[in-house]
Amino acid sequence: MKTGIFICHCGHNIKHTVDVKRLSEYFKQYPHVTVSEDYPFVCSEPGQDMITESIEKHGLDRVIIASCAPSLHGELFKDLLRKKNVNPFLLRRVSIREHCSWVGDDIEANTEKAKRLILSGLYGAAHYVPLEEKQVEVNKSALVVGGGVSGLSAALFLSKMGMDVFLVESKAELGGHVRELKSVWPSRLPGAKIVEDMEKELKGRPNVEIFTSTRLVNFEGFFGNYEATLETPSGERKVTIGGVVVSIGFAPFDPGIKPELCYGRDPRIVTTLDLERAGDDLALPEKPRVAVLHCIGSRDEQIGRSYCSRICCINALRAAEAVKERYSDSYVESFYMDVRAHPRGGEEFFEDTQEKGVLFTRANIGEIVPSPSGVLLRGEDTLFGETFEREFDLVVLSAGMSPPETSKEMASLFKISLDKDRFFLEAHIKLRPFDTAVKGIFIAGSCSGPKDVEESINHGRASALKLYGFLNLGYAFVDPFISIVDPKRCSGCRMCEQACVAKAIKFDEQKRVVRVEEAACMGCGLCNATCPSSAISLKGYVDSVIDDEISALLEAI
Amino acid sequence: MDERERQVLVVGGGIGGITAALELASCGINVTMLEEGPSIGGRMIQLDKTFPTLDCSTCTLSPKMVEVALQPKIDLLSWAKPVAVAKKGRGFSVTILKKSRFVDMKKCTACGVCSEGCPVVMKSEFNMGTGPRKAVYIPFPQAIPNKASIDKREERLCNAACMDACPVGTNVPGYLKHISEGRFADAYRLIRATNPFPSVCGRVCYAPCERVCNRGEFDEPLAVRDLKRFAVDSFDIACLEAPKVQRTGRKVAVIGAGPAGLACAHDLALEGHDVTVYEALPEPGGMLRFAIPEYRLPKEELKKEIDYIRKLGVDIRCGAEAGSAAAAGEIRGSHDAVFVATGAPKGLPLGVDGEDLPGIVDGIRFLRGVNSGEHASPGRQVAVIGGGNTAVDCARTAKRLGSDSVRLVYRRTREEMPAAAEEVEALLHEGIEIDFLAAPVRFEGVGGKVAKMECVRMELGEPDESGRRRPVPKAGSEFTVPVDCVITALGQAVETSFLSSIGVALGKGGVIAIDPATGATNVEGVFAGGDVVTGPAYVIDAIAAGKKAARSISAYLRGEVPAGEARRGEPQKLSAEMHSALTGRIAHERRIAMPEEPVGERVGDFREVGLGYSPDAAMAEAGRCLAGKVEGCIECGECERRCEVKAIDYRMKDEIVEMDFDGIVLAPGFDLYDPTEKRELGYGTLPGVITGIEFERICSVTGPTGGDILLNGRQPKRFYFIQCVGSRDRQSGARFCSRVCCMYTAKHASIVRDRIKDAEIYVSYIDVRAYGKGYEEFYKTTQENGTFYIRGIPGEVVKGKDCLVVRVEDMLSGELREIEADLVILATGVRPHKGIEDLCGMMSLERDEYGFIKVDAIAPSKTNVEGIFVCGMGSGPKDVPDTVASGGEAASRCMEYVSEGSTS
Amino acid sequence: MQAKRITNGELEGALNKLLSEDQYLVMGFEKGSGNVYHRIFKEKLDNYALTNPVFATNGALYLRRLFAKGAQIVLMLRPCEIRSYIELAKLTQIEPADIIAVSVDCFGTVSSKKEGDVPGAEELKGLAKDAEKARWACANCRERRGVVGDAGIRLDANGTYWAVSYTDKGKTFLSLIDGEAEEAPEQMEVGPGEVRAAFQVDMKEFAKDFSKCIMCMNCRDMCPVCYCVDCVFNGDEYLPKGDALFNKVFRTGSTGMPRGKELFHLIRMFHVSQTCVGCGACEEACPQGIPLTKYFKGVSERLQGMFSYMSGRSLSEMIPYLTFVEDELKDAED
Amino acid sequence: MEEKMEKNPEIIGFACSFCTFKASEMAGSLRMKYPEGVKLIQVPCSSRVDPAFVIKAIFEGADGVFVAGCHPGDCHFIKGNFYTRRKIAALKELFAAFGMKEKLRLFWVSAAEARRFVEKVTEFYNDIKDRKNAG
Repeated sequence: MKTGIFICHCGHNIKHTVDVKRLSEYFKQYPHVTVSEDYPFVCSEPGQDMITESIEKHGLDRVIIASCAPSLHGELFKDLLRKKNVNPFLLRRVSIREHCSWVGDDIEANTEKAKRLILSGLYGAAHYVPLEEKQVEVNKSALVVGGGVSGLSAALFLSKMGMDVFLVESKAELGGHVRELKSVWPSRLPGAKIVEDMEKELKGRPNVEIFTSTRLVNFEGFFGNYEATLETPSGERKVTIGGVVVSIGFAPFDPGIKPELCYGRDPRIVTTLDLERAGDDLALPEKPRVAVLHCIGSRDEQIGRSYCSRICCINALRAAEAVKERYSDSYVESFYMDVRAHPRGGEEFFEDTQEKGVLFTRANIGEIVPSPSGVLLRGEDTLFGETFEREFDLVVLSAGMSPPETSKEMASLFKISLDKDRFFLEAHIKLRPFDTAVKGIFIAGSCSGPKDVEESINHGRASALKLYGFLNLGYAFVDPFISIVDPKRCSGCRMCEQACVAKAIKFDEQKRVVRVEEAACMGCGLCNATCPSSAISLKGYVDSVIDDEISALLEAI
Repeated sequence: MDERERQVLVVGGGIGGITAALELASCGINVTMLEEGPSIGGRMIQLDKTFPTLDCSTCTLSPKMVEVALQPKIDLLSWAKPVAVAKKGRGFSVTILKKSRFVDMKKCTACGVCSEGCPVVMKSEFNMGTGPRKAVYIPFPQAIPNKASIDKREERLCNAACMDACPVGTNVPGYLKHISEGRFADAYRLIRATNPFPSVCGRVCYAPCERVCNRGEFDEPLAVRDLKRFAVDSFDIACLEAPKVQRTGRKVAVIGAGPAGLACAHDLALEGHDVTVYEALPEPGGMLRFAIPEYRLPKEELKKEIDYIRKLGVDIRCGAEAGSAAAAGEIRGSHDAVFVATGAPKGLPLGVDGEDLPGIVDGIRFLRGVNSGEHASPGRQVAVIGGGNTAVDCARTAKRLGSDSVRLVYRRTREEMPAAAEEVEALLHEGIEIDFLAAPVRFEGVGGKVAKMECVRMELGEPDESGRRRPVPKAGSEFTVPVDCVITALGQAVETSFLSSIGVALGKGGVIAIDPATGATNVEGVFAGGDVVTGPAYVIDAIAAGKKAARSISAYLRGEVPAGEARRGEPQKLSAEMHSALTGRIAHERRIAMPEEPVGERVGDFREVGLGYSPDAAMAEAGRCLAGKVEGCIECGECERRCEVKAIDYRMKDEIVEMDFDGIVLAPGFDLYDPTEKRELGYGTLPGVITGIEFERICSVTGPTGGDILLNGRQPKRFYFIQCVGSRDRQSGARFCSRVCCMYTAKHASIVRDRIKDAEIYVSYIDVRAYGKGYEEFYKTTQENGTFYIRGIPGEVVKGKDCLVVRVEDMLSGELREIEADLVILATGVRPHKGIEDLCGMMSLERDEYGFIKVDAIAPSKTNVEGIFVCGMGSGPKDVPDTVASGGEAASRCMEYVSEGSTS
Repeated sequence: MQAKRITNGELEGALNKLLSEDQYLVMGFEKGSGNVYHRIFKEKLDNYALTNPVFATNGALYLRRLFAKGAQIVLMLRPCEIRSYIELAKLTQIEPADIIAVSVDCFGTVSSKKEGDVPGAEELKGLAKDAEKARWACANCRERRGVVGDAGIRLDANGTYWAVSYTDKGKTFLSLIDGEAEEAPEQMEVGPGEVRAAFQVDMKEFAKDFSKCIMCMNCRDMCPVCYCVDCVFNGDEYLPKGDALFNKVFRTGSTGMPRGKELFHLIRMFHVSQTCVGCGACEEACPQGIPLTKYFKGVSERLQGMFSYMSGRSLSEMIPYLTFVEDELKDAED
Repeated sequence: MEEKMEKNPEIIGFACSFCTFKASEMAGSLRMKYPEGVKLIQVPCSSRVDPAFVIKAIFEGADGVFVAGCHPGDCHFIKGNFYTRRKIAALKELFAAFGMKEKLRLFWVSAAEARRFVEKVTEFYNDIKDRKNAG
C-alpha cells in the first residue's frame, strides 16, 4: 500500500493553531506512507497538481487530505484521483480545520488532535477498497410542490425545457399570496396579473399537469426515480418523477399570537394585507390618523422569532404610501426599529415616502389600548429617549413571514432538514441555496426563508434550472456507499431484513442468505450494526475501517 | 430540441458569472466566459470571510472556480473582453479582444520564480493597493487560470543597449528601477544574479553600458557603474547566505584565482560541483588584488567578494605551484574538468637600450610590490611609459608614494589612450603630466642607476591592424628627461608553456586557443578563459569568460556537449522615431556625479577616491533611466532569464476574435465608492482611515499581512466603522442602499473581535439592514460580542494625539461624542462597474439613473435587448446569496431563450 | 387454556403412538448408564426420561440449522431449551413449521461437571432451591415452568402431570392424549421464578472473574443462541497484532496488552442480550469455572426488561433491536 | 478504565453525517471552542454505530463515548435513529450493570444546532473530567 498524506495550511486557518510542518514530518515515519507533505492551499491548482504529481510519481493508492471539512471540495479531490485513474473512493478526507484548528486555541493540543485525526484517516483508509460508481436512469420529469410565484416560475421553466411537470397546490387556486397583492414591489404591477399571466402560460402547455386542492401524502424512491402519492379531489394519484422543486411559500404571521396587539379584537387594527384587501371599504375619517407598525412577528425574541422577515419594511412603506395617497391630509406615522428598505429602489421609495409627509419614529411600542375615540399607542421614542402616547384612527401592522404550516410535514416526507425557524435548510446558504441534503430535491422561494416576489421568482427559476441540470442527461450516478453481503458469513438470521427501513434486503430461501437491492439501499448502515457477524456491511464504513479509526484516535494501534 | 450545440457568452468571472456559467454548462450549453483581469473570482475572492456564516471566502469560492476550470463545457478566456457586439439572427456576433498575457499559458507552471526576480513593484489590485505585486504576477494563490501574466502597459522607451553591451548581461534597467524606488538590497541581489564581483565592477569596470546608454543621446548617460557601487555599498555581503544546492560530487580545478578563475569557480560551486582553485600568488584575486591600486579598489572590498566564494565551498589554494608542466598534468589527472585562467602576468619589454638599468621597473611588478605592502617611494622623478590603465595606475600610485614629479610618456595622443577617460581625467587632476606623442629610445644611467631618459617625438601615421594610427618617430626630435625611476607599462603577455604537458594547443603570442563559443580547448575537459586567451583585457570580460566556461563545464560534466550561448544582440541606438517621440517627453537632466575625495587630501595616501552616492542622489540618478520610466513591465528580461520553461514571450500580441453566440449573460460586477471626496472623513488624507474592502484585504490570509490586522506594523486596538459611506446619500449621487455594507461591517466587527480580544469596536449606522437569512442573528451576536452600535453618521474624523478622533452625534442619546480610534473603516457603497458604460454602449443596453443595467420589473435578469441577460451587481447591489440566485435566474432565462431559438 | 391429565405411562403411549407414524420424531431424554442424555427417538421411545436432572448442554443447540420439511418433530425439553428454540426460530435458524415444542416443568438441574449421583425423583423436586446442589442458573431461573412453546407438561401440587396446550400445534399434541380436556389446576408444583434485584457488578469484579478466561470460546460454541456461522471473533480483527503493538510502544511508550478477552465477552454479551435464556450452557462449557451465567443472564435480563421482552416467551414477540416505538426511551437521551 | 490517567479525558463521538457531523462542522466554522479531547468518527447514520464500537473504544482507552444523531423523526434515513436509540439505550443499561453508565451518552443534535453540539460535548467532557479528578 502506498499512501500519500497532504496536509493543508488553509492559509492562516489551520497553520495558525496546528503545527502542520511537524505533522507532515511525523507521518513520514509510517511504513506505508509514501508521501507526506504540507501545503498552503491544497485545494488550489498548484496544490492539486502536487497531489496528481505525487500519484503519478509514486503510484499512490491511498490519498489522505487533511484540510477542511469533507463536505467542502468533496468532488474536487475525487476528480483528481479519477483523473489519475485511482479509484476516487480511496480518498480519505480528514477535517483538521472545522474539527481541530478552529475549535481549539492551544497549538500543542491541536497538533496532537490533528495527528490523531490524520492517524485515524490513515488507518481507516487502509481498509478502503475501490468502489464502483453506477449509473441509473432518471426520469426527465419533475414535481413542483406549491403553486405560488416561485413554484409557477419553476414549473414554467421546466416545462419549457421539455420536462414533464406535475404542479401540486394545496389551495383551490394557483398564485399563492402574490395573487392578493395590489402592487408588487418593485414592478408595482398587481400580483394577480403576474400570477395569472404565468398560470395562463402554464395551462397552455401540454407537458404540465396541474393539481389544485391536492395534498402530497406519500413520497418514496430515490434520486431520479421518486414516486409521489397525491391526494387529489378526484382520488389518489401516483406520479413517478425524477426530482422535486419544493416551493411551499410561507404563512403570514398571525398577529393574534401576540394578544397585546389586540389584532382581531378591534377593527381599527389591521394588517397590511387586510388593508390591501379592504381597499376603499375602510371607514376612516376625513383626516385620518394612521400608525404603521413595523416588525410585527419579526426580530422578536419574546416569541422566538429572531429573524427579519425581509419584506415587511417595504410593505409598511407601501401601506403608509397608500394611506397618504388616498387621504392626502392624513397623519401617518411609522414606528420602526430599523428601516430595511433594501430591495431594488427601496431606499428611494423610503425617501419619497418621507417626503410625502409620512413620519418615521424609531420606537418601541409598549402598549396598544383601543378606546372609543381611537387606538392609543404608548411607547418609547428610542431616538429621543422619551415616552409618548398618541391616538390613531387606524393601526396597520406590518406582519412578517412565518414558516409554512406544512414545513415540518413536508420535511419529513422529503427527508430534508429544517432550520431553527422551521424554514427549509439549504445545503449551503450562499453557494447552494437551492439544494437540500437529498439529491434531486430542491427548495425555492420563501419556504427557505423570507423573500420578496422578485427574489421568489429568481429562486424558482434557479432551482428549476438546477434540477434540470441534474436530470437533462436522462441518467445519473448513484452513491456507491451501499450495503453488501458476504454470503459465506451470512447465517440467514434475517435480522437485517427486518430492521431495514428501505426494505432493500431480500432473503434467498434457497441459499438461506440475504442479498441487497442496490437501487433501494439508502446506505445508512443499520443492517451492518444489526448483524452480529457483520456478514452484511456498508461499503466505505465497514467494521474494520471504523474499528481502526477508533484505535487510531485513541492511539491504541 | 435539435442537437445543435448552443453557445452562450458569459461576461465577467465573479460569483454571479461563475454561477451562471456552471449552471448553463450543467445543462449542456457550451459557455465562453470572458474575464477582464488575470483571474476569475471577482470581488468575492477578495473577501476574507463571508457573512453570516463567517466561512472563508476562498474556501467556498475556490472550489467553484476550480469547477469552472475543470468543466469541459466552459471555455475560459482571461484578459478578455467584448469590444463589439452585433445582432445575428436571434443570436449575436461578438468581437472579443484577448489582451496579451506575455506568458505562454501552456508552458507556465505558476512556480512564481518570475515574480521573485521582477524588479517592477506595483500596487496589487487584488489587495486593493494595500500590498505590492510585481509586473509579472499571479494575482493570488488560488487564481484561475493559475498562470502568470505580465502587466505591460507600454513599450520600453529605450533599447536597453546597456544590457547588450555588458559582457555578463547585467540587468541594468532592473537594478536601476530598484534603486530609483529605494529597494537597494533588491538591486544588489539582481546585480549579483549575473555577476559575482559587484563591488569590483561597481568600482573599476570600464562600463561599456555607459558608453551605449541611450540617455546619452539626450543629455548624459546614466552613471551605471557608480550606481552599482551604491547598491553594493548599501548591502552587507556578509549577510548573504550560501544557497543550499545539491552536490554533484564532480571535481573541477581552476588554475588562477583572478577574476576569470574566481567567477568560474563561483558559478560552478552554485551548480554543486567541488571546485579547487590553484593560485601561485600568496593571495587570491589576481590582477584585482595585485595590479589595481587600493585607492581604486580597496582590498577589503575584494576580500569580501572572495570570502563569499569561499563560503560557497570553493577551496582556494594560494601559493600553489600550478604553473608547471608537472602540476598541470597532475591537476588534470585528479579532476573531472579544468579551467585555465592564468591571466597575462608578464610585462612586455620596451626593446630600447639601457632597459635593464636599475631604477627601471615593469609596471605590473611595481604595482604588485606596492599592493603587497612595499610603500617605499620609487624615486623623486618618475616617468611612466604607456597609455593604458596600468600606466595610469602606476603614475597615480607613484604620486601617492611621494614622488616629486610623475610624468606619463605616451606615444600617441589622448584620443588613442586605452586608459579609461575618467582615470586620465583624475590623473591630470592629481597633477600628473602626460607627454603625448613621445617614446623613450634610450636610458642612461649614473652610478649604475637610471638617471636620464632620451625620448623622441612621434607623429601619427597610417592606421595599424588595431585600427589606431601608428605612431611614427619624428626624426631629430629627440629630447632628454631627467629621471631616477622609470616604470614601463606597455602591455602584458601570457605564460602558457607549462600547458604543453597536457597537450593544450596555443595560438599567436602563446595565448590558449579555444572555441570562442564555449571556452573549450582542444583537450577534452580542459577549458580556458580570460587574459590567458585574449591577452590583457578588462575585468568584466574576464568575469564573462569565467562564467561562460562555468556553463560549458557544467554541461560537459552532465555529459552534454557544451553549446555556446547565443550572443546577445548588439547594443541598439534609438531609432529616429523613438528619438523624436522622447524629445518632448524627457526633460533635460544632467548626470549626478558621484562625489570624490578632494585631490589635496587623496594624493597623500591610498584612500579610496570615489566616495559613493547618498541614497537620495542614487535614487535621483537611477530615476533618469529611460527604461524605468514606463509604468508596468520594463522588459528588463529578468523573468525571461529565470523562467525554466521558457514561458515568457514579450512579443506576444493582443488578439481579436469574432465568435457567434446564441445568448449573452452579463455579470459585470461592481466598483466601490471612492470616499476621497468626503473630505470630512479624512480618507486619503489621514493615515488610518481606510475603506471596508481595504480592511478586508488586511484581514485576509492571502492579503499583505498574512491575516494579521496591522497598522504600520502595530496592532490597532480601537476600531471605528462608519456605515452608509456613499449609499443613501444624495450628495454622492447615490440614493440607493448598497445592501451589503451593514452586514460586511458586522462581519468586520466580528473578525476584529475574533482576532483581537481586547479591541474596542464602534459602528456608526443609520439603520442596520440585516434582512437576509441568518443576518439578524449575526447582527445580534456581533452586538453581544461587544460591538457598540452608535446610531448616527460621524460629522468628521480628525487627527488626535496618536490616534484619530471621530466626532459623532449619537442620535439615541442625543449627545455629541468624540471617540478615539486607531483605525477608521468606511463601509463604502456600491457603484456600477466602470466598464459597464462601454458594455452597455456596444450592446445598446439601457441603464438606470445610477448607471446600473436597467432590467425588467418582474424578470430581474432581462435587459431591454432580447437574448442579453444580466446577473449580480450589474443591475444593482446584491449580496452573495442574492447574486448566486440571480446568476441562476439569468442562466435559466438564457437557457430558455437559447432553447426557444433552437426549436423555432 | 386446555389441559389434559396425564396418568402414568399415558404420555409415553401418546408419544409412541405418534412415533408409529413414519414422519414423526421425538426429541427428549434417554436414561443412559448412570446419566441422562438428549436423544431423538424414531419409531418408539426407549428408556425415555421426561426430565433430566443433569445439565450438560442446551438441547436447542442441536436443532440449529434445522430447516427440514416433512418430518414432524416433537420436542420434549426443558423450558430453557424450548425458549432457546423459540429464539432460534425467530432468527430463522430453525424452521418451526413442523415442530411441536413441548416444555416440561423443570425442578432444576445439577451440573454435569459435579461429581456424585444423579438426584432421585424426590430429591429432584426441591433441587432448584438447594443452592448447594443446583446449578446457579437453575437456582436463579426465571422460568422453570412448562409454559413456553406449543404445549407444556406441568406437575400439579398433588403430583399429577398435566399436558397443557398453548397453540394450535399444542392442541394437536393434546389430542394424542386420552381423556377429556379440562381446566388445569391453579396450583402447580413449579411456580413462577422469583423477581430478583437487577444485576449489578463493577468492572473490578468483572475483570477478576474473567481473568481466568483462556479464550477457548467454548462458552460461545455451546451457547444455543450464538448461532452465527462465522463469528466476528473468528476474523483477524480481534487477534493479536504484534507489529502494531510494538509500533505503538515505540511511538507512545509502554503499554498494557490489548483487552481482547473482556472485549469478547462484553460484545458477545450484547449480541445475545435479547436472546439469552439464561440456561447456563456457557458456564457448563467453561473449563475455567468462570461464573458466566451470572453475567450473561444478569445482563440479558436487565436489557430485556427495558423492552418488557423475555427471550423465548413467544414466537410472535419481535427481538427488540429489530423494531421500535416512536415515543419511547425518553430517559435514554442525555 | 483502571489504567492510570494523567492526561485529560479522551472522548470518542460517533456523529451522523447529516446532522451531528454537520453541526460540528458549523461549530468549527463559527469558531466555537470545545475541548480537544473530543474526537469524532463520522458515520452515515447513527444507526451504523455497532455497540461493539463503543465497547471497543472504552477498552482502547476512551474515557467516554457518545453517539449522536439527528433528532428522533428527523433521520435522513427515515427511521435509523429509532433503532440507534434502542440499541444504545440497551448498551447504556449494560454499562450501568457494570457501574460505568457515565461513560456512554446518547444525544440528538441537528445540523443547525452547532451551539447545542458544543454544549453537549463540553458538558460530557467536563463530567468525565470531574469524575476522573475525583478519583
